[in-house]
Amino acid sequence: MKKKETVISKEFGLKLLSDMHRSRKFEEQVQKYFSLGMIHGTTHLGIGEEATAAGTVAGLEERDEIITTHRGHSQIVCKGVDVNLMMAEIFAKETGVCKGRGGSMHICDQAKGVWSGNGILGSAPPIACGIALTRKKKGEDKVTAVFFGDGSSNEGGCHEAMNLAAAWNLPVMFVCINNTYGMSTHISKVMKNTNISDRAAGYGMKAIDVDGNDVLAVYEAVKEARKYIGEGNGPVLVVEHSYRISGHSKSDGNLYRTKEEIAAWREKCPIKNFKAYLLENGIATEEELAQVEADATKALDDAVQFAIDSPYPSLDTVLDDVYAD
Amino acid sequence: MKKKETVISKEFGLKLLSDMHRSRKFEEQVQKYFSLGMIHGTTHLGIGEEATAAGTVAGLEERDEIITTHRGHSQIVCKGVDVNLMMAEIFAKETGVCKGRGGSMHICDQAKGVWSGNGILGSAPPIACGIALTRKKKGEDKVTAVFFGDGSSNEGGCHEAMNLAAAWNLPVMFVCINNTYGMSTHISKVMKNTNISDRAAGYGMKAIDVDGNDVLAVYEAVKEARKYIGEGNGPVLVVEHSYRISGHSKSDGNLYRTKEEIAAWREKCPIKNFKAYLLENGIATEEELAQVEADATKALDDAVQFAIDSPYPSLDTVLDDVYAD
Amino acid sequence: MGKIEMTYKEAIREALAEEMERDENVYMLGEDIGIYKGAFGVSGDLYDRFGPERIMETPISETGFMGAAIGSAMTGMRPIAEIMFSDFLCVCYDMLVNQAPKLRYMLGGNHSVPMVMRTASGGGTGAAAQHSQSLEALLCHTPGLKVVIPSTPEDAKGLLKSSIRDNNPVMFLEQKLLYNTKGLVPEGEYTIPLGVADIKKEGSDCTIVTYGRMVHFCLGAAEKLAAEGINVEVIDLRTLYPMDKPCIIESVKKTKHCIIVHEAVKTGGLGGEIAATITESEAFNYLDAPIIRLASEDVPVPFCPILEKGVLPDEDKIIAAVKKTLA
Amino acid sequence: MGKIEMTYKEAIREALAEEMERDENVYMLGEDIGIYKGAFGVSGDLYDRFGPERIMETPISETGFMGAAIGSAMTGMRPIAEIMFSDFLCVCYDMLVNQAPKLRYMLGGNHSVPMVMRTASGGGTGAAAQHSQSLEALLCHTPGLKVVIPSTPEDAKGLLKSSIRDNNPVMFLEQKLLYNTKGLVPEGEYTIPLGVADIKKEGSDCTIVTYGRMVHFCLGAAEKLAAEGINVEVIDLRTLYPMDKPCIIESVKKTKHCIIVHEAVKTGGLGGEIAATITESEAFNYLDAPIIRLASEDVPVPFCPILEKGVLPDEDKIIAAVKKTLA
Ligand SMILES: Cc1ncc(C[n+]2csc(CCOP(=O)(O)OP(=O)(O)O)c2C)c(N)n1
Ligand SMILES: Cc1ncc(C[n+]2csc(CCOP(=O)(O)OP(=O)(O)O)c2C)c(N)n1
Ligand SMILES: [Mg+2]
Ligand SMILES: [Mg+2]
Repeated sequence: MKKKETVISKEFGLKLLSDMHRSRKFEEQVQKYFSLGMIHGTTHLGIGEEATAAGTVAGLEERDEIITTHRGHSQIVCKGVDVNLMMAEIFAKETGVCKGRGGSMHICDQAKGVWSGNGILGSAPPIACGIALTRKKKGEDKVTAVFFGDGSSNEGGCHEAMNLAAAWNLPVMFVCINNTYGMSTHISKVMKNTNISDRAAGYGMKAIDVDGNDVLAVYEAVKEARKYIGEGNGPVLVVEHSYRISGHSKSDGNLYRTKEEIAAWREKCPIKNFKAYLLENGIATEEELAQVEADATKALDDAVQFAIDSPYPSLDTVLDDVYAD
Repeated sequence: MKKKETVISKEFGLKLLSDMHRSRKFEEQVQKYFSLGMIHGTTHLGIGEEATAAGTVAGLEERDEIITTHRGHSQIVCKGVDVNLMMAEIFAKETGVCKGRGGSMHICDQAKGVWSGNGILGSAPPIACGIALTRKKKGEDKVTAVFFGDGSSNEGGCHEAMNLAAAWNLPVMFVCINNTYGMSTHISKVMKNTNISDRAAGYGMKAIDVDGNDVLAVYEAVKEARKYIGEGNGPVLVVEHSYRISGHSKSDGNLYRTKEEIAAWREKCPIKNFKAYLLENGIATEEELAQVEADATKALDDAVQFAIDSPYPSLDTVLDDVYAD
Repeated sequence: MGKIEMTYKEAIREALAEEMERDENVYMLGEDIGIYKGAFGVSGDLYDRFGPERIMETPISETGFMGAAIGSAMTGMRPIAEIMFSDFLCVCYDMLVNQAPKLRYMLGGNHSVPMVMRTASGGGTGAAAQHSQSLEALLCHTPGLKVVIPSTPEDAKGLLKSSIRDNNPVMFLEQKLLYNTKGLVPEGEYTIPLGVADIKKEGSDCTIVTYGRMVHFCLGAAEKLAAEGINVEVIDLRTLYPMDKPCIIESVKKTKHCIIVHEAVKTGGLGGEIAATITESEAFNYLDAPIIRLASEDVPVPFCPILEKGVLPDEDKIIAAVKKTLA
Repeated sequence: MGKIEMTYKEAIREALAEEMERDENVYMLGEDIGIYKGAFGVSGDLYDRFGPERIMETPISETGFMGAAIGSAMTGMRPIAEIMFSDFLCVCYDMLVNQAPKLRYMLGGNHSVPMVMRTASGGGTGAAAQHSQSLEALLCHTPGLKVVIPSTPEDAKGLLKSSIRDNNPVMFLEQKLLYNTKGLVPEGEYTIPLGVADIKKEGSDCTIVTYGRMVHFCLGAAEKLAAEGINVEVIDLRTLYPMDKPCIIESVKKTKHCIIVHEAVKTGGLGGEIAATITESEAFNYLDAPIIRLASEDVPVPFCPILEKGVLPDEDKIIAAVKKTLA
């Protein structure tokens, strides 16, 4: 596991903290309005995994692109997509990024390089290869980062994408968020070798393991991977080890894990730890940290308000956009 | 690569030779009658790969089971399926192992532990896991060997099966016949790391590489893998390196490889080399070798005659067997 | 024999438990079907009762474990594979089209593939286009497969038991939104044969052919129509493949009118098959009006509940269609 | 503008070459489409002309490269992905059902997915059940996709060019057994719009709705019927999804009789959709006889040529069906 070493600027530190706070608040708002019955459908929260999102996106170049999973809110928040429009989407409103047609799992924003989440495990990695292929063909220096979970790594699509990306030397970063569970299933039940990064060698691919609760370590690992890919060396697999504090989805009874296990990981909260780091190293003050959190709270309160105030799409438009002209 | 070391009995040596001859003759007959227009459809010959078939089957226990590919004639011949009934199938006759419904790619014989070929690349490995699962559940000491090619190893199904077999500790032997081409495509074009056996570690699986043109080396490697699996250690990947002298199928113009390459591999003919070995080591005489070949020739001539003499299935029966009662 | 009330989900669970008790070769495999009890809670206490060898939790590898189910079915087991959402059938579709249903025939009838594939199908949950589809039409075009879709707890239990005992691959499409609906289920052992439709309500004016969740929409509409003196017959197909053609044909000959209702999008849906079955039979000559297909609009299932509900058939639309055909 | 004779395969190749010349964003990817020239030789000299960057040989990973095609289409390229046999669509079916056709809609219309998926479809080659299917019905139930199936070199070229220029995912089903058949193709640039059927033969007594290879069987039958004074109209749908309903409906209103012919197995095939389209339209009232669907028997395609041919529609069966409906 990588450990953070860098000395960072206040600006960068507060940016990472802000991203994590905004991610966390985003999830908490979704959780709240979901339980109030004001959000429809299902939703997959990644509370506890914010460092993977903030660190990964920070390690990429701004022009880089991402494609995510069923659990992608944080990554998309960190990529800078307007939280108002994201929240409106989750509230199924016309103002949402997908005009209310996609919901939680399909949030996208082309301008920000967010090619959406995907509800089918294992299907985003091949699509990521295609995005990267376009960039390679057009000679654009853009990396496509595709997120997927430990559980999803067992899908055939994941394998095909890794091999394809390696064989074609595509600028793809495979970012595996290993939170040790696929839904209720611990990795040790479904993989004889739970070291997911060991799979990379088979494809002739570089791999990096990193503590996914350490935002700076993630940032550095991704930055290193980004550099390697940018130099034309082909794809990299980055395995970020973290934990999902929240349940898998609304239907989760948490029967598969102990309260103690969850509590222990709560202690490793990436936000709490990063705040301590910023203070201990004199990078920022208590007041500054409080301000960042307050700003995040305000932004997400506003987002909810925006979402609530927005109109639902009209049924008259329902057949629009099935086909492009 | 493993090299042969064992001193073998005459009986065993002649058995291996016989299997290879019968395999080769089988293919040659199919080739001949195909070009005469007496065999319909398509067919994939594995001329040059006979040592992989004979050595693998010899290294298994007789009770073990196999499931093969589009290029499985030799493996099935070596497993002891009646060549008359196999040939009849390829001639589309009622007496064929599949009553003329399956043809070249679907030959099976439950009694001999042959669960058929499969025309869809990557789909046999998961099915093999299921056969092995039955054996494990029933406490039967039987290994399921599944054959697949270098090209097919890039299918998602292959990955899912390897991971599943490892996670569930299933008695599966993954036998990859690496003939360096998937149809016209050289492995170096489609894999950054062409060492297919390197993939096993990712699954926590043992792997063995072996010279697939050396029938004794194959035999030993498979025997070792069989022992390991039989002891309950889980699946093994055996990569057998060989070469397909024949074209991919009837449509092959051999544009993707040179005459020289083919000629060089003809020199490495597993039958020729094994004959030399048997003679050099005094295991068998010229006469004995000639007799084995003559017997094989006769058996396959008879098989063709049987096939030709057999009736076609009646159209009245065409709807039989779609459903079981 | 008495009847007891239980949910659709419980009825399915009872069928699973009874069949696993009856036959030690029956086992289940799928994602999160053990400790988690299945994404929709269908497994309930099965993991506690039968343990990890009979309730096998799989990696997220649908092709892998569906293939494993096929292999084990060929060799004497009777697997029940669960695919969490029917949309995910697409990631292991080769197993459903090229393998399970064809192996027996291609191999000359030498083996059979006795297995059940259970999955949760349909929308209405706000889960958007990749988690809400009704894909049955994509499963009813492959000879060798059977396809079952129960609409009540009683049917669910009886049909599932028959499916498990059937010697062929059977796709068992459970209706997500029915899982928690209740109904009366016979006490004790019973089965319902595959391939036999059920007339859920008799009537003389118009035949409604439907299945799955839509059965209840149609029954609701039928009740309202009855109040207006229009007496419709509601046929619940129950098994989609093979389809109970005589039942449909007899009914249409009687009522001379037919509408077809399904949740799947209209174009390419089973409505076509049902309509064609009628119009190529002698029932054609009895028809007094065009056959109306009422189905979801041709659009990926939208997330927004207003849109999702808006594209779906509902009681009002059914009533309107019946009136139109009778007009 | 003159016409020149070429094969179906050559016409496809011309379309590919012309569109790659015209638009540098167009490229091909698939297994063995380069040096090998494709399993059916469709690529011909394209690899020599356009090189490995435009004619991309892929690993045997249909999900992988189909997904890559989708991703690259979303970001501005216009990929043409080749799946060697249409049966193999099943191993990447998720991409065809849950991804390519849905991404645009789910993502609020923000992107389009302009791509073509070419594949060789149909039987008659003795390749048995996993290499011989006609799976179009499994593709015509997913809004967002278009499905095209040409029956002549002229149509193949014109439709393929339109497919490549279309801003949606288009499934282009080539007919294996037509690859080497010849026909006249207009010289120079032309396209044929998607969604428009072609009346391959006009007639007044009975409409035959068909597509793909069966068009030729129907035309053969039509000729023989004409000799007997029976004048059938043969509609070649050309695009299956969306379907040219007005063309079908007008024809049936004129001829008052209809048979439908396809190579795919009957149950669950597109015949149902076509029949239902007629019977829910005003054409219903014009019909003088039941609509007959003539299709392959419900069986996996058998290897033995006698069996394979035996389950397929042929001229005699078509003639018999026409006579039956006119009786
Ligand atoms: C093909 C497919 N199979 C199953 C599911 C259901 N499902 C959604 S999330 C999930 C668990 C995924 O685990 P992992 O990849 O580790 O990601 P995590 O949820 O832990 O972030 C499952 C099984 C799905 N969406 N798609
Ligand atoms: C899913 C699928 N994709 C493609 C094919 C077509 N195909 C048949 S054999 C073959 C090459 C296979 O190569 P390899 O696995 O190396 O086996 P080999 O032919 O060399 O024995 C291809 C592409 C197929 N049968 N199934
Ligand atoms: Mg996980
Ligand atoms: Mg090979």
